[in-house]
Amino acid sequence: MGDKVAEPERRRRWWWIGALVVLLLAVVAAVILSRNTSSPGATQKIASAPFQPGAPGEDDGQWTMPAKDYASTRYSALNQINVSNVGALRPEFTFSTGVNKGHEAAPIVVGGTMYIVTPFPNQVFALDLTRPGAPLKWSYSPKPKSAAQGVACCDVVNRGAVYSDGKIIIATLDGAVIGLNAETGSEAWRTQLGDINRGETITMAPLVVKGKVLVGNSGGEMGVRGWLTALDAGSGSVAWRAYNTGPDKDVLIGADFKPFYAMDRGTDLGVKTWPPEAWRTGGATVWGWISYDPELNLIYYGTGNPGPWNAEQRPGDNKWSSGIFARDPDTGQARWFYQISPHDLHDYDAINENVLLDLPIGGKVRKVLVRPERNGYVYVIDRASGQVLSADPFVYVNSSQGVDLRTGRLKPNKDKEPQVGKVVREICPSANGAKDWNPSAWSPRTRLLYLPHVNMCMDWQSAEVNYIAGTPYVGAEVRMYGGAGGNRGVFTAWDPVKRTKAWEIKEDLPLWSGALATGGDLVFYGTMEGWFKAVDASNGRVLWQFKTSSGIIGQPISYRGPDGRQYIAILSGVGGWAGAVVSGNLDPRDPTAALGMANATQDLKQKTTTGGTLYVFALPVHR
Amino acid sequence: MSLRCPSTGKALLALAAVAALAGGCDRERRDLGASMPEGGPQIQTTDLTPGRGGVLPPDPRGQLYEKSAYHVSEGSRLFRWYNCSGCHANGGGGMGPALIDDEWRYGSSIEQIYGTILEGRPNGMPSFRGKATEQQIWQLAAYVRSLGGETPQASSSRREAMRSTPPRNQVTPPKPKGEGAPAVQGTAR
Amino acid sequence: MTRPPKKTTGPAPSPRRPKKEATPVVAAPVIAAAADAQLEETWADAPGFWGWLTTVDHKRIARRYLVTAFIFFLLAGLAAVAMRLQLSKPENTLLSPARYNELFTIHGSTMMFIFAVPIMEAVTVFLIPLMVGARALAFPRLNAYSYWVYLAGALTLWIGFILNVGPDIGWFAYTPLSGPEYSAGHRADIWAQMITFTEIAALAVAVNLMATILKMRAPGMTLSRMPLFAWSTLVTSLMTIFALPAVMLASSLLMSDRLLGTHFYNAAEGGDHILYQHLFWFFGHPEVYIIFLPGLGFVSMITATFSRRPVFGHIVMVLALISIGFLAFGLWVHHMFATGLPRLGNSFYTAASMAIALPSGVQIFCWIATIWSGRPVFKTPLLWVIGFIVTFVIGGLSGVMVASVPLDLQLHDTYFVVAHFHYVLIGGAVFPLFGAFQYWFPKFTGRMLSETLGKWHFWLFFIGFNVAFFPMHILGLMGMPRRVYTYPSGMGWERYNQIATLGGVIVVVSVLSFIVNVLTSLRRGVPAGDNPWDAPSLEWAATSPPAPYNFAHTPVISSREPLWEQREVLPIMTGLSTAEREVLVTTPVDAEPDNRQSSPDPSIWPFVAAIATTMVLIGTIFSEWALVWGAVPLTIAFSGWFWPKRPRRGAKQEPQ
Amino acid sequence: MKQAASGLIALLLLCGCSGVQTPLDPAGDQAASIHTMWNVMLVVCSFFYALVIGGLLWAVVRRRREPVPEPQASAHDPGIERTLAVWTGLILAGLTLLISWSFFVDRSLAQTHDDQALHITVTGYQWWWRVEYQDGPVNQWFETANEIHLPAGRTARIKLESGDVIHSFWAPNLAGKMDLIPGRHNVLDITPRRIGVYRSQCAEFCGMQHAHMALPITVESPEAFKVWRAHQLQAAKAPTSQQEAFGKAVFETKACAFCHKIDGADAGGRTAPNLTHLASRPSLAADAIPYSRGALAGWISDPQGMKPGTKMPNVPLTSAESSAVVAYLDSLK
Repeated sequence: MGDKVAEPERRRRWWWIGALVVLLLAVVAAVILSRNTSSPGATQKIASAPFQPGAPGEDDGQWTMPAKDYASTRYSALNQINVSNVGALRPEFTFSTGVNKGHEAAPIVVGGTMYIVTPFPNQVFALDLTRPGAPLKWSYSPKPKSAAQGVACCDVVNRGAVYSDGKIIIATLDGAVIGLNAETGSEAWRTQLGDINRGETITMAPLVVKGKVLVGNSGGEMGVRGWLTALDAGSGSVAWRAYNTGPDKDVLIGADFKPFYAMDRGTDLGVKTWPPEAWRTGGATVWGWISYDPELNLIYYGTGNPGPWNAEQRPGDNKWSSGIFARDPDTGQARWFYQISPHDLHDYDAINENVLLDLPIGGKVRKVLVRPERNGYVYVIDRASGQVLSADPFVYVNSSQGVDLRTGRLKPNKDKEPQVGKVVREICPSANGAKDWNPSAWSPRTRLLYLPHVNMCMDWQSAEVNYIAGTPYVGAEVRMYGGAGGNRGVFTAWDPVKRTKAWEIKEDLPLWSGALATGGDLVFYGTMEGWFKAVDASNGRVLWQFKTSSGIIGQPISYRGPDGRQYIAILSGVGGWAGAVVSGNLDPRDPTAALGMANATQDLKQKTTTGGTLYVFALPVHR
Repeated sequence: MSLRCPSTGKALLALAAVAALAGGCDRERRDLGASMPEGGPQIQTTDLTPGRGGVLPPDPRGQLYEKSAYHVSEGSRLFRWYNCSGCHANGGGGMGPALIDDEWRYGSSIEQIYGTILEGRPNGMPSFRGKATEQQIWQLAAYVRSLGGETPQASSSRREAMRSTPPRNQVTPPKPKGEGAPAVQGTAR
Repeated sequence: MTRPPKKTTGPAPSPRRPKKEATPVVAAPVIAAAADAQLEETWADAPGFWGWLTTVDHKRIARRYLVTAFIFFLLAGLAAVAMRLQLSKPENTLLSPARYNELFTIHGSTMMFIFAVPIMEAVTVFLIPLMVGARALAFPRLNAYSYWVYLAGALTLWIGFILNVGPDIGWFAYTPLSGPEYSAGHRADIWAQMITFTEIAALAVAVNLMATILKMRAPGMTLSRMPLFAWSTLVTSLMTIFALPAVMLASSLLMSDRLLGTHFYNAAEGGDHILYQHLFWFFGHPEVYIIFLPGLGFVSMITATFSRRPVFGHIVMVLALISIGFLAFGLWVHHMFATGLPRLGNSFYTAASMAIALPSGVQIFCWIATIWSGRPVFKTPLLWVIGFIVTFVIGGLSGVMVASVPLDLQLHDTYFVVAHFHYVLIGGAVFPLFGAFQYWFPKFTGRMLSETLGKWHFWLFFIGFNVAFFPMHILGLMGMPRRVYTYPSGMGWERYNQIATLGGVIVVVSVLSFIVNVLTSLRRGVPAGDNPWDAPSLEWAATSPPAPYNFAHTPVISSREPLWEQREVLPIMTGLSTAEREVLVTTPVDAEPDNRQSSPDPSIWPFVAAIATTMVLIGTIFSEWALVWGAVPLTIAFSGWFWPKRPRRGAKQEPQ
Repeated sequence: MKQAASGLIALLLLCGCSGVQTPLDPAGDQAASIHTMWNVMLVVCSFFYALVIGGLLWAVVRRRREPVPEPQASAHDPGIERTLAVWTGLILAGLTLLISWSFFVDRSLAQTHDDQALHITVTGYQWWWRVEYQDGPVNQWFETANEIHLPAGRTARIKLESGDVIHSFWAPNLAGKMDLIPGRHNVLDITPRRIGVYRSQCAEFCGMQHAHMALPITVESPEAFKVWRAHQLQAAKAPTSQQEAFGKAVFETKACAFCHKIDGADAGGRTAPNLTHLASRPSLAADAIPYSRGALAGWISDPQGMKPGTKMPNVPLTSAESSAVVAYLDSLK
């Protein structure tokens, strides 16, 4: 078909081909679009999460612990606010805490009272929900030592109180745990656990299980030796304490300790996998989330990063850092342990939430623990034996090359291994992890796990560091920046059964707030600019949003008020590690400020100011 | 960009007329462990002095440490060794406040910075009394002053590690000499 | 043994523009005294200090170079004595470590950059135009500019030292010690700018000499008839042009690392410290050959004159010089055997380093053969040549020893290497240099140096040198590392260090005797006449000291030893104008007269350009903006320098 | 002139053959093979030097009594040209011998690999050496400073790193030197044979106290090495006397703990030598002063006086505190 074909003839042929192509494209587009909207059967009900009331009626409308329930689902069955009427949501009342630091707490609602805890100086406010405008019922100020602010690595935060038979239990920054009488706010007991001169602080929300208050310390960046302590809820006396490094007797490892993988078996691994004496300042702190399975009578919690960040100063697997412990809450004896990041190179603390679900895997329903991990994988682990059933990346990961399910070991990526005196570039995810402490929410209706997380990478240079008690023991200079696509935050709906991403919303700033799923098929989260958003749980369309006074890093909750109406509450007040540039008034010209976060949030100072306000939303009364 | 060592710079330029260059340039003087009058400087954290007068004269050693490139570079080494960089990073701040901006809660004169390092501050600054020696605290204070752009850069501001603080010529124009927090300035204002 | 002074006969009539194939005119009519007076007036400098500032006469500038370089040689020598006194006994506290590090840095930097290269260039700048029969250098103003820039560089270093701002990082200034983290302040910057100053000057002179040798040789002086001195200068200049840019690049990149925050030598950000070492030593080794190759030229001329016969194997000597020139660029990594470079690669450099022993061995043979087959006249210059052979060969052989990789891993950075390079540099360059002073002093000043003082100077220097530096071989073999400001007692090093210090004192005495010899001879020395040694080369045809225009009439050459071939009358060529400064340009290979070139007049602009260059270079130590604003004075100075010359107003006189 | 030349060669031969820091007294395989190379080099170079000096003397003495003739043109002299050819051949032969010998010695040095080699990492800092033994499981690794112990007969593979500027690790009795360059990872193999204490010194200019940056290397029998190694693994001995306890308290509360590390005490500094077994070391301050209690007291009271420019400051201690610290450190055998 040489070029002798006449000019018009050739032009006409081109017309045919063009038309055909367009038609083809139309068909393909139709197919893609259709697949996306097929909502995964909103209502087919299979056994929803255990010990979790399914129907709205059964939900007690309370929010007695930050994770809503022992399974850490953060799901409220209330559905008065739903996809259709959420547009009308408006603030019912607000309350200013008077503190300008990072508000990471979850409000607690018990009976007709809401309890909130502020960042340092950790004041507790009880609001009387039965009266209009929820006036202050009582307030309690624990007066923690102000020097504790000097050893709090990532803003002087507190992640909330917990309620247990008549008492509100909080932890203070200077390492004390206090039980308050819920009605009067008087101090029932106060136990000092941490020592700020060794760099210890407490920022986590305690959890009460079978009358025992479980709380851990934080200070992985200060060379602290991590532990989890159980106190008697009534008297505050220490029941048991399990360290996360050191000899087996300190770690409460005994006869019935049966880890699934060979790498975690052995005696005194807490000493053998460290250079001599290094385990005494080895980190592995506990500052994240604890879950409890009453049937198996096991608590699950994660351990923090090994210290110091410069891995060359601590060769070996550094047991029991960056892993998940399963323990008997009564005696503290360990049942199993799985190390997520042996010899962690990039500060991936393994303290994120453990969502306990029963999921159909391999043809039968298995008791699993779903863990969206900082190293970028969503782990689905059999919570009875500790076996890793799957580990799939939910962000771009190049710091490791996947998990070898046979040995359970994370396969590191050699050329992303930091060295002293060398800048290693573009390590993804960054040190704060693909998703940090801010907890995800599970909806039994859509059977999706909603992850508020970040999309950031970093350059890293290790350096020698002196251990001086009470001063930072990091040994690395980091410079973080937005990952591929430039958006630093992502809100992802993840299907743990299909192990794929259902949908996602790209956010400009990193997402540092918790998530809330409700029976009305809505999911709530906040952005670091201060937008509080409600999105459709099935397809992620933003249905409603409200601009609060400061960036949101708190945990949204939902409760049924004394008047029977459904309320949504959130604490707004920028801070935490991601908001340190604003809450600490840092200078972003130094990219290594705030352990590298300043370089990724250079624009945050123009987008939000500090603040501290509780916002409670509800639908307008029926007209 | 002023010539940092004006007397020597001009002198070197007028090579033909080699005048007697007395005094030289103490930018480089290294008095190793030289015996300095013991005891730290007088420290005053506030500008408010009831009644007249009361403005402290600057301690002469402050000038000596601040202007000496050797002491400022020793100060930058100690800033890393004593884990100051853990809280203040490379001047941008972290747990501790930023040092390269012009907000000084407890004063920006070298005597006040010496006092902050020696005594610590209530909101988390540890006290180094008895830990760091006197000369070391002077060196640290001189380095913090140079971080804040209050004194000429000892040498290029590039660090062996990541280029954390931009090199001198990319720093935005010198910060306005705002009042900031109480700063006891030696010279009468 | 003085010969009747040779009268150059007057100009012979010849056509205005000599044709391509102008045959040398044999007849030598009577001098036209008027022409000489005219030439005198054309080539004269302005009187007094202004004349001193604006002169472009290569002889005055060369004398200035000689005196300045020699003063800094004395200063660096005093630094060496101070170091020797500090090392005379273990755990000595005469000098503090900081002061000692400054001293050994300034001793090394001055000897290498401010004494050795410039003084060799000074002697060659004085002699080359005379030796090739030219009236002036190819670029006289560039020569003046090079002196002032050189002076500025020397003063930068020494004023820095006096003001306690001097560098203390060694003459090699390895990073990261010289980098921004470990060298606070401006000590390393001053060293780096001194490099830039002295290397600009050295490059300027090298370009000048090459152009003069290749384009301005007297007619008939074909390449094969060119004296060995000119060959060694040609090869040296070629090496200078290829080697010096490497160190200027190394020091400029160091400056930008220190002041602009670049990362050329920052291993953390992807730079490499070995890059600095490669750049430095790619220049470093050719530099030491640049220093002692002119020395080989001096030795060849002196040996020929005092053996009363031309040097044996002229072709072999020229080939040896050229092969040294090329080989010098192939072996710099032998300075870096201990840095962990690939082992096999190192062995190639062992072979290259040892291969240089072949051409030097051949040259040594030819000099000995010349003395053997000639009738040696034991004047002081020949003593220096013999001292050179005895000393330089030891240095060469210890060089072969450290060229071997395994042996160098034991001897590198020890006093064995200190002994090696002093034997090669003092033996290879300073011995011939003193011989050259003794030999060419009459030509420079018109008076003879005293032979007795000369012999005292030689023997004291020879003994003092060997007493000072031979024990260092042993110190090196006993494990004493270089650049240590003190050493522990009980290592057995004390005895040899004391001997070395004693040797140093003897050397000082010998140098003093040389100074006395020079100062007394300047006033009361025997008047030398044109050719006191009855030497063969052309410079002895000019008067002592030579007239500003060197030769009234450009001589015509027909053999390699012109003054020995035409003993009575030297044929000359006429045609150069006497009313204007003109030089003859000849073809590079056959030296056929090609055309006449007007030679630039004296002018103040080279001095002004040097001041502008100094302002830029010193300014960049303190702020990078000096590079920008410094361009203004530079432009003014250089445009003034190259402003086209207005033709002389008076009638253009018909050239004789 | 002739006697002077031969005298020089003789001096070269008899120089200090025994010594703790000399390549001429090899106590290890690597140093031994280099020593043979030295002897070969010396012989060949002396031979050539003798020829040159002989030729020179002959040329100088030969016609010195004859009258000075007129300078003649360059006569063509076949005899000398033939000698030149011989001389060139001699040089070529000599060079070929030396080059090939050097190549083979270097190849043997580069090839020593021994799978059960001792793994040591030496890190150079401005003006002291950190030595880390990294064999066996991680909790069997330990760190010491300014001293190395090696079992005779077993190859030690020493990784060389630098913490700041370029240094050079050189133990002449055992092996050639190798630089420690930031950003590069050099390795040096040492196979000691003869038991004894040798001295290694930094051979690359590294700043103000380059002169006082050495470390003693103790080569001992494998059994003695095992005992030493087990002892090093133990934490520091608890103070026995009251003064030692006070010394430990002063050490932990004053500036000492900021930079120094003692396993077993509350001191975790890493940017200065580990002092856990200080009293068992033969010398102080990178072999600047031999170890004794008095020397330790002198060093602690005025380090800037003994080693001006060192990074250790003059820590103001009362005499009671100072003697208590000395007592405590002296107890850390």
